[in-house]
Amino acid sequence: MSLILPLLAAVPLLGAIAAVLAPRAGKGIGLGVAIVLLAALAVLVGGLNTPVVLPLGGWEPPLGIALRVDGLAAAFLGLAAVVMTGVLIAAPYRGAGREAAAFWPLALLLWGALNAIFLSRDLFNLYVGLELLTLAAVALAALSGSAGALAAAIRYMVFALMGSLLFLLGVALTYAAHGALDLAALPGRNPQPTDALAAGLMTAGLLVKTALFPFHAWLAPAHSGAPAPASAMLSALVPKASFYILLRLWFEALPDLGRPGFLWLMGALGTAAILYGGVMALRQARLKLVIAYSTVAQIGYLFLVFPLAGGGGAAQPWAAGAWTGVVFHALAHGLAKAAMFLCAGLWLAAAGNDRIEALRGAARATPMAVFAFALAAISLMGLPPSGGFTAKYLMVTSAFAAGAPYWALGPLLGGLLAAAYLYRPIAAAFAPVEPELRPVPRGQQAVPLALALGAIVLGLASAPPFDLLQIGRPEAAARGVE
Amino acid sequence: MGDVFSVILTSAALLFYVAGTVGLIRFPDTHSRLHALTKADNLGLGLLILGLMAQADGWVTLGKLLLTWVLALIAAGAAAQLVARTALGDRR
Amino acid sequence: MTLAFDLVLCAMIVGAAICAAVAGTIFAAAVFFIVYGIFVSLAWLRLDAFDVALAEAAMGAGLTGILLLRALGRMPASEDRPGPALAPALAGAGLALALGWAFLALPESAGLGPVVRNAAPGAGAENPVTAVLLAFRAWDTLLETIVLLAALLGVWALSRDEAWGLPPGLPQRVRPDGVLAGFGRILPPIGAVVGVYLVWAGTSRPGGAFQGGTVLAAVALLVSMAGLAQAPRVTSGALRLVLVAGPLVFLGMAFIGAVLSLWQPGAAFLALPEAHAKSLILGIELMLTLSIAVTLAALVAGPPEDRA
Amino acid sequence: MNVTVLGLCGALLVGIGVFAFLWQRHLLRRVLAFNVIGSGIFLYLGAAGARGGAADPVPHALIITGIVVALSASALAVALVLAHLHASSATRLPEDEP
Amino acid sequence: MSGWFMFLATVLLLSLAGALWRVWSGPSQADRMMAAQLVGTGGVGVVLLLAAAGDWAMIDVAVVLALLAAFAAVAFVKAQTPQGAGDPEDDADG
Repeated sequence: MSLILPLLAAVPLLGAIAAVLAPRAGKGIGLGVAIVLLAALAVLVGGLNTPVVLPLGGWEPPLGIALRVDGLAAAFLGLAAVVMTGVLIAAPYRGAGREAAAFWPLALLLWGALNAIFLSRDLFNLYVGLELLTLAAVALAALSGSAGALAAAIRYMVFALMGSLLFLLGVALTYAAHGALDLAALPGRNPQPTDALAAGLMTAGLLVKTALFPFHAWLAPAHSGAPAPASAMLSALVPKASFYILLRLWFEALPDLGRPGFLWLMGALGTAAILYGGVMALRQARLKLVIAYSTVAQIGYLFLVFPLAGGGGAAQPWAAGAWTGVVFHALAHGLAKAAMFLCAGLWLAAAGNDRIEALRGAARATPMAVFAFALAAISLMGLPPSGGFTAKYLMVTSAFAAGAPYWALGPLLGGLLAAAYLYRPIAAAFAPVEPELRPVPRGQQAVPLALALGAIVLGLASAPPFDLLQIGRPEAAARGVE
Repeated sequence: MGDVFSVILTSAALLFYVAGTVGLIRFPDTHSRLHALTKADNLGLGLLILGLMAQADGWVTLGKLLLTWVLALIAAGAAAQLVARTALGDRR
Repeated sequence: MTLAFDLVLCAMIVGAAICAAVAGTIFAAAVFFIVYGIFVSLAWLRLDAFDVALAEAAMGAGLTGILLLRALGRMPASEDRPGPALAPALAGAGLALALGWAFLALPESAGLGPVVRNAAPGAGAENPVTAVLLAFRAWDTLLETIVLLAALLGVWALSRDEAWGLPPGLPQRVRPDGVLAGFGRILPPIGAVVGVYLVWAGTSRPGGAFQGGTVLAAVALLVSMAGLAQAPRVTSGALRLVLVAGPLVFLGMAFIGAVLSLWQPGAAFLALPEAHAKSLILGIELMLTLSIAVTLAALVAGPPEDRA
Repeated sequence: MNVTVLGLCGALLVGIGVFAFLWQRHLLRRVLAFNVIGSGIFLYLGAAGARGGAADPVPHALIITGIVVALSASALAVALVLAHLHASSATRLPEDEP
Repeated sequence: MSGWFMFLATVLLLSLAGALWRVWSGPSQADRMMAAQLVGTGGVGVVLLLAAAGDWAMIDVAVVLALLAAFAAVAFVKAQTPQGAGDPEDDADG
């Protein structure tokens, strides 16, 4: 294990450096990184029984920084590895031109930032990881260089910088009050009156970065304006990183601060995001915007974890189900959303634009891609037998068990809205007309199909990931399982 | 002895600095203001450094004091010339 | 007396910040920001944070100022019409009040100062800040050099396709016998000496790779602005090797530790063998300095451009 | 006492920066405001670390890292703003155009 | 002695408010930039006085400030020429 964790943290960065040195070999380097990381993850997950902690440089916290892998970290590392592998296989950049020379190293840096965040237990280190993630993501959002993409990237950056600063402010206040940055040191801290302000600032910053309604304005233009492989990373993975930090913060470091009003507000904003994102997705004429607004809605589900499993509710029997359901949702959404954006990229290239009408007849021209899109849609709608279904089932039953059925409203209505806004592209694809699409090689359609199948498999074989998530699960969410 | 020397020279330095600032505020046009500024730079900082040399704790500090002066002289001189030329063509 | 100084200093800092926020033209705002940076580095001296004062003077006031001035030169002079002021003013005032209250409500000092000072000599650096940066929190520092690289890749990606492959920034024109060229000949040697000195001194005194690298970056920019040397093309392999040399050596050393840890109990990822820690830290710092200097210079110069 | 003055000054700078960040529309001015907020946070943290008499070196190291990160972000932001200016002749975001 | 230096540093710092006023009122860009130069040299002076009053280790900051103050002026001059890449002494850029 003393080698696996450094591999996970450093290999994407080494790959990015190699891709800077040899831009033409970008794809090969990326795939090499993917193979190493998938192998390392397999070894890690195979041998993971209890959380693994690695103090870097041999310096134990509070002096040094420790990396730690538990079930949650392993699940998100796995999600990043699977989605990034798919994206790197699908990305079409060749040669040493501007876009290729930027895409490969930036994509690998984005991966490195994600892994650094998923492994880190140190608040300031998380800040540095978030900034690395933001810079790589903004640069990828601007990659096409069009006026619209540049404006979207700038808007993204304005929000992200504000979010970073708020988070940093909270971190500074935490260090000033407790002399500690290590998450594990915070539950046993000596409570201070400034704790609520520090936690509020960190949370506000992370909410902006996660694009929770009403901080969502930057998301749709940035995700839809990026090239498809970049959109897949931005939508499937990047908001998950800041949400992951929120989970760590509220379920492990500072669970005692979760007042009912705050938890209720998070749930309410999450529900609002589900409804707002769904309605906006319904009103879009361009496929990439539909998928991007769907991300706004899907992010909302994640925040139901606060009222259902946070604060004093953590001791209740339903909390474990809600917590696991939300993590399942994050994983299933990541796989499904990456598949959808990759499909959208194929159709954009084949049709010349990404209007929904342009998809008419796509089922004949690109059957595998349409199948992949439909499978991903099943998971997003929460229909069985998908990861999305397992997630929603857990959330809805927890809501009823908690005696708060109104928290089930979001998932139920959100599923209907998802069905409505995803019906349009699927119906267009199955329209009985001659397609006006240029042919797409089957190899390219296979990648989104594999990702979408992953989202389904997550529902069919939910036991192994379920068991994985129990390893080192935060006490606040574990107490209810017994 | 060294302290008296320091007090006299640093006081004089402050006088030049203040004079430079007053000039910067009161003089009517860009070029005469530039003139005031260069005076303050060269003489104010020069006198200050001269005065502080008596307080230096060693040769390295003395060397760094001189280096600071040299840098300020070069920078002020060259920058003033360049800014003056830019001011000639300042249309905004 | 020191309290009077601090009060005046804070008044100047806040005054410069307010002026930078509300100045009528963006040019005035940028100049106020440069002035602000100078005052802030004085505040760091008052807090006995000499390393930070150096970093603020070199980066906050220096390079950020140059970055803004160069960007302004490319912008049309336009009126700044801000939005409605009420909500932003309330947000700003509310946050400032909350933070001010929190500062007064903080418990007695809760820092790690004594712990760091005890452990620093064993980490190979007498300057505790350098020990934190390159030993205890080396992972932060490594990621931070990668952040610089990510920003540069992002900046380069913004070039137009026609300009891709040219040197960073604009082609510079300078009269060979003019003041500008002369300036560019006198200052760089001095600046280079100062930059290298800051790195070399950094293990025991204030200074280090970031401060020294920033000074060297400013020197490189001056050489380029004075037209004395042409920057290499962004596709140049040598340039790219220099850009990544620091992080690569840092990561390489870290990995050697991880591999050694398989059979050597004291070794670990990012750990330096204690016997050679001092020389290794200096070596890593020198490589980092080189990469930081070139990356910062390229960042400020901007994406390659072909409009002469 | 002296340290408290500088800490409160940091808090005030954050407020001023947030005001400017939200109020200004010109993108370069927002980059500038971002930097004011950043240095305000650093000053706040540094002053908090200096309260015990001897200065705490950990915040100093964090702040140096933070300054480098802020400079990187500013450089990318400025390059984005210039590229946006060339592409659409605008110094603001589309929704902020008068 | 260190009390005297602190006093001088305070007065010197206070006098820089005049330079701030000039940055505010301009009117030309060169005026503003010159005033910033004065703050730069004044700042160097304040650092030296603080160093003399306290710890000479601060002097490195003065060296760096003096060095970079000059660079800011060059960047300004460059930025003022058309396209931001010329030489103000060149007739073509006048």
